[in-house]
Amino acid sequence: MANKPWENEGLTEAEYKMIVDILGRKPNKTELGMYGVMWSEHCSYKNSKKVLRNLPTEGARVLQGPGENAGIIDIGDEQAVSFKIESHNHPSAIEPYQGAATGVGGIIRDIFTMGARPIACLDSLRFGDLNNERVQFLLEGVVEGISGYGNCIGIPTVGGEVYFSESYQENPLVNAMCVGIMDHEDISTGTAKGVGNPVMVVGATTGRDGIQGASFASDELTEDSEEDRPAVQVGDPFMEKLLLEACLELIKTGALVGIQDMGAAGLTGSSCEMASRGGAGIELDIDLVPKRETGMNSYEVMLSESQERMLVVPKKGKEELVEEIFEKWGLNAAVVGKVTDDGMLRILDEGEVAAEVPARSLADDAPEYDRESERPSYLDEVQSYDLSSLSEPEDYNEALLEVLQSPNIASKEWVYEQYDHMVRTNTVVLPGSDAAVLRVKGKEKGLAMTTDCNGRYCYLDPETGGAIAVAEAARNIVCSGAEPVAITDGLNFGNPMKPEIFWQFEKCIDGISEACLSLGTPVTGGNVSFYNESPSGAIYPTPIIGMVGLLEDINQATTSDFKDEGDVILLLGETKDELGGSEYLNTVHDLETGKVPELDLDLEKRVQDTCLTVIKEGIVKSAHDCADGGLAVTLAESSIAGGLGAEVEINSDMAPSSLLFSESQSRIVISVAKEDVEKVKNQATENEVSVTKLGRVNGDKLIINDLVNMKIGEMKKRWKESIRSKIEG
Amino acid sequence: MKFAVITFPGSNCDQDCYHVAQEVLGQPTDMLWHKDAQDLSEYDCVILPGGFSYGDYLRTGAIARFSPIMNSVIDFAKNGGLVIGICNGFQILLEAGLLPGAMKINDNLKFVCKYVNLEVVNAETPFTNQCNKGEILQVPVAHGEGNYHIDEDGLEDLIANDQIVVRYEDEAENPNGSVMNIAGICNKEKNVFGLMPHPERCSESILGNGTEDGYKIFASILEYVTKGSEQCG
Amino acid sequence: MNWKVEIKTMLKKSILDPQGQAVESGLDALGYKNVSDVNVGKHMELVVEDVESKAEVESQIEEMCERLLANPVIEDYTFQVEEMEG
Amino acid sequence: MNWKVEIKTMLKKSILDPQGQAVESGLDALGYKNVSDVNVGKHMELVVEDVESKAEVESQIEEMCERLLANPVIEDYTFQVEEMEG
Ligand SMILES: Nc1ncnc2c1ncn2[C@@H]1O[C@H](COP(=O)(O)OP(=O)(O)O)[C@@H](O)[C@H]1O
Ligand SMILES: [Mg+2]
Repeated sequence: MANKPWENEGLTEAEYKMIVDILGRKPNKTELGMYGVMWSEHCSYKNSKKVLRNLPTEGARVLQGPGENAGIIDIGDEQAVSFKIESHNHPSAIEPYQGAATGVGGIIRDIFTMGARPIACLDSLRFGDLNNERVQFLLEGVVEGISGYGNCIGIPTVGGEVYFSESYQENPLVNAMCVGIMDHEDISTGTAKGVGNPVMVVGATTGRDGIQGASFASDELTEDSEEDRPAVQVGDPFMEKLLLEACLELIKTGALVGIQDMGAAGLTGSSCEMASRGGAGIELDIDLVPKRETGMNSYEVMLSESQERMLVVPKKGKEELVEEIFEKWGLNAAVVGKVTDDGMLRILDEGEVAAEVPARSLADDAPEYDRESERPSYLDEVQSYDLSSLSEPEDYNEALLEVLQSPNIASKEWVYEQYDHMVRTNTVVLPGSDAAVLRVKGKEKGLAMTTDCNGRYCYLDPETGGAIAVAEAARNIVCSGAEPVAITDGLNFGNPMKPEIFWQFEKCIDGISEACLSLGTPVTGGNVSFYNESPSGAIYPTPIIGMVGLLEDINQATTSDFKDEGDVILLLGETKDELGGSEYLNTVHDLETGKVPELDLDLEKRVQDTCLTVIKEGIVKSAHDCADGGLAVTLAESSIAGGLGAEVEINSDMAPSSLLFSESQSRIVISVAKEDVEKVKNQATENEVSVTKLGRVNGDKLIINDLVNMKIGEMKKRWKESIRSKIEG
Repeated sequence: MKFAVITFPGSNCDQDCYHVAQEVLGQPTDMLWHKDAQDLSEYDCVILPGGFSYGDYLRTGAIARFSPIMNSVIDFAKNGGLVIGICNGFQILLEAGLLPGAMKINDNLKFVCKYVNLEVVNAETPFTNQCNKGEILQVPVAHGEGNYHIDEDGLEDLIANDQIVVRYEDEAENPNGSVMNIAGICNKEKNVFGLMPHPERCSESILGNGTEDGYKIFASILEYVTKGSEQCG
Repeated sequence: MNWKVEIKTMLKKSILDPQGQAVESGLDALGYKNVSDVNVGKHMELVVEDVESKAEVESQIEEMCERLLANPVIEDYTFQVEEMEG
Repeated sequence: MNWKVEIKTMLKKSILDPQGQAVESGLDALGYKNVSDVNVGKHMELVVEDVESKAEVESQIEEMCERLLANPVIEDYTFQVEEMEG
């Protein structure tokens, strides 16, 4: 006999037996397919659920935590923000343009499903060595895909990250985040209830594309992955733009009971989740589903992942209103079934019952596993690596240029210039600073947003790395003048069946949890992407933190560029001898090893509070997070961005390489007018934060002790052109 | 004065234009739906906003120009009404034949979003009378197809009639390869203006790099409408 | 009768074709040094239903091209019409 | 010998063609109600120089399509090769 029936659907024999128990009979092919996608890792989180429960999810501003399509936080004035991050790694590895594009489309749907108007996207990207041709192809395709979708739908892509490391060579990471804003009264949920209420499919027609996409995302990439072609879908941002406008218009009418996008697992996922949340059942007639192709059977219709579709449950009698609104936008809206009271998801095909299973069992009763976990053996070696034997660079100017040119540090302009980051005319702080800042039209306040994660740190020390990701995100938010509010997490890891990988996962979550608690930023949702492996191994553990912050007064938005000659440059926090895992080690010594910088969360919080307090006093001209690349890079970036030099003199007995490039945490470089220095010092002292005067903004050179002495123009050229020149050759 | 902003399926900058006209400039502004052909004579200026009408599938602006309201816009323009097409709006005006020439894909095939330096070539139009000839404006572009093309004869006409209104300051500022660095043109009668850069994105100092140069375009329209054509352009 | 139509549109010869140029240099970079004159246009396929004569279909398509499918300012077009079986 | 090559790429049948859909509804709006199954792809023309046999050109083109000209993950392609005079 060929495959066992459950194997075709990605299930284990034990899971198959559970299904037989639930149904009291053997499932048919359609039913088994439905369990297959819903119980896949991608949809059920069966291997991660237990660990995810450790994340702190509560906070005064949290209106909706994990469990819905996206989290929601309160921002005052009866307004709320919905935001979430999601991965589209495997599709992007196969077809970078469409993979990335549909990733963007999916996360945007998650946001407007909640009733929010999407106002911004961010994208967090990881690729292999940029000198590699395939990597360039992937990068170009992914960026074009994000740009193609986001620009067309008219949502600005205002921030993100791009990192390069061999570990992502064959398994790039493409995580997209979307942020939306709404009035409290428009908050919608994916709930089906009210017996007899109609169930409608709106938006695009259903085709055979993307069948089993969710199972595909729950598997390792192999040589044959390119053969998994049906899983690749083409996105239609124009259709989604219409869908977005139509859905928001519909939500405003108050005619809806619930609404849910069709992402992974298509009609199956949306219907069973809506029914399960409402404690109801749903009956669907697949003959009524508008289709793009002829001859589709129930299995195909239920599992199709055709994009740009939603499932909506209006109040009975409002069907025509729904049709009218969608008609106006040139879209389909078809009644395909109704809400029932028996808790079953029942599928009719030509009058016959093609599938009938408890909705709850699909959506919520997937098995949960305790995976074996074991501390990886490489950790001892990397953490005890002796850095003291490394030689100092001969020329610190050269070393700094080298670090500035590293694609991880270099300007990401080549990427974000391809994104419309200004549409909707809210972008107050453009890409290129620490976090993007958007105004809220008609209000004083603003929103800051960023994504951050240093995968190398997470590899070298998952717990500290996870915590640093949160701390750095919060620092970026604070440097922009905003108060950190909450996070969404995009957790990208290797195969969870491997105990070492699972250990990395657990530890990263521990680190994230500790940092979130200390910094007061609960988790409102996120995404787990496992199986990011290729024959050459797993990716670096990469838990990407997407954070949103709130500015009471948009005029306090702060950027990283030096503003005026004569301003005094101050360092909040302390530089320690911590080169482990640094970008300097990576570029100058070609080493990705060592003990990562320590993180004292208590101190971190005090440094951030200090910075925010002085920003709110209105005395900070520029603020820049000191992280990747160290102090020298931070100063260089503020100089380059402002077109102004700096003269810096630091007393220290540290080795010059550490002084310049150590990536000690909890540091922020600010510049203030001379007369305001005392105020900063007082505030810092009050918060028990060390503050050092580094020097002043002056001239057209960056001068640091007798180590660095370089024209801004020279640095700028190398930093700005690095990525472009590698790609364009 | 009164503005109308037209929303096509796929328009993205319609609300942005509305915001500037209504809130920043403080003039009453209506949003009009592409399906509603109507007499536009109550308006002083019609804005065709940026975006991706019909997804920009086939060619930018190609499908939108057949929207029922475009016939109204054409009538309105023929009667001397002011029409400004920004980015996708410019592309629609070209496809509709209200402005000469056509748009090609950017030279490097990439979408580009950034501030560019624009030189005001003709400061005597209803759209630029608050600028000085030769003045440099910083205005963002955001497009994938802004590579303006016109044949030799057409180009000579444009020059002879002073129809080139704004151009990228120089070759280095030209983000798309457009001929003679052209960024925006008007018709012979000077009442229809199309440009690729987005003045509505730089009409408030809080946004982006803080410049408000785009405001001058809207202020020019207001000036022209309220003071009449004798005083300005 | 139903008709299968294939249409192609290309930028006029005199007009610089950025896509063609990009493809040409892309091919060059891949080592195909003997390729020249690359032009990129659109290929469209569609079905026209219920028209009796080929001539009528052709005049319809001509009109569609002039109005919508091509931009006569910068593009040339050609098309082929074939009767469909069944 | 020199060869004139025409290549067309189209999205695979099962894959959504948003362009085709938009063109179809555009034609519909213009009153062409009898048009269906619109698909939009690319048409490319190029010249290959100094290759002796047609078979050789064909295998080169095949390779170019796989590597650059088409996106084999979602597109099908066909091509025609013709000898050039002179
Ligand atoms: N993929 C991207 N998309 C959009 N903006 C990006 C992207 N990558 C980086 N940026 C922007 O470039 C700037 C620098 O990014 P990064 O080096 O990650 O800064 P930081 O170290 O402060 O987090 C930020 O404003 C960021 O939002
Ligand atoms: Mg960052």
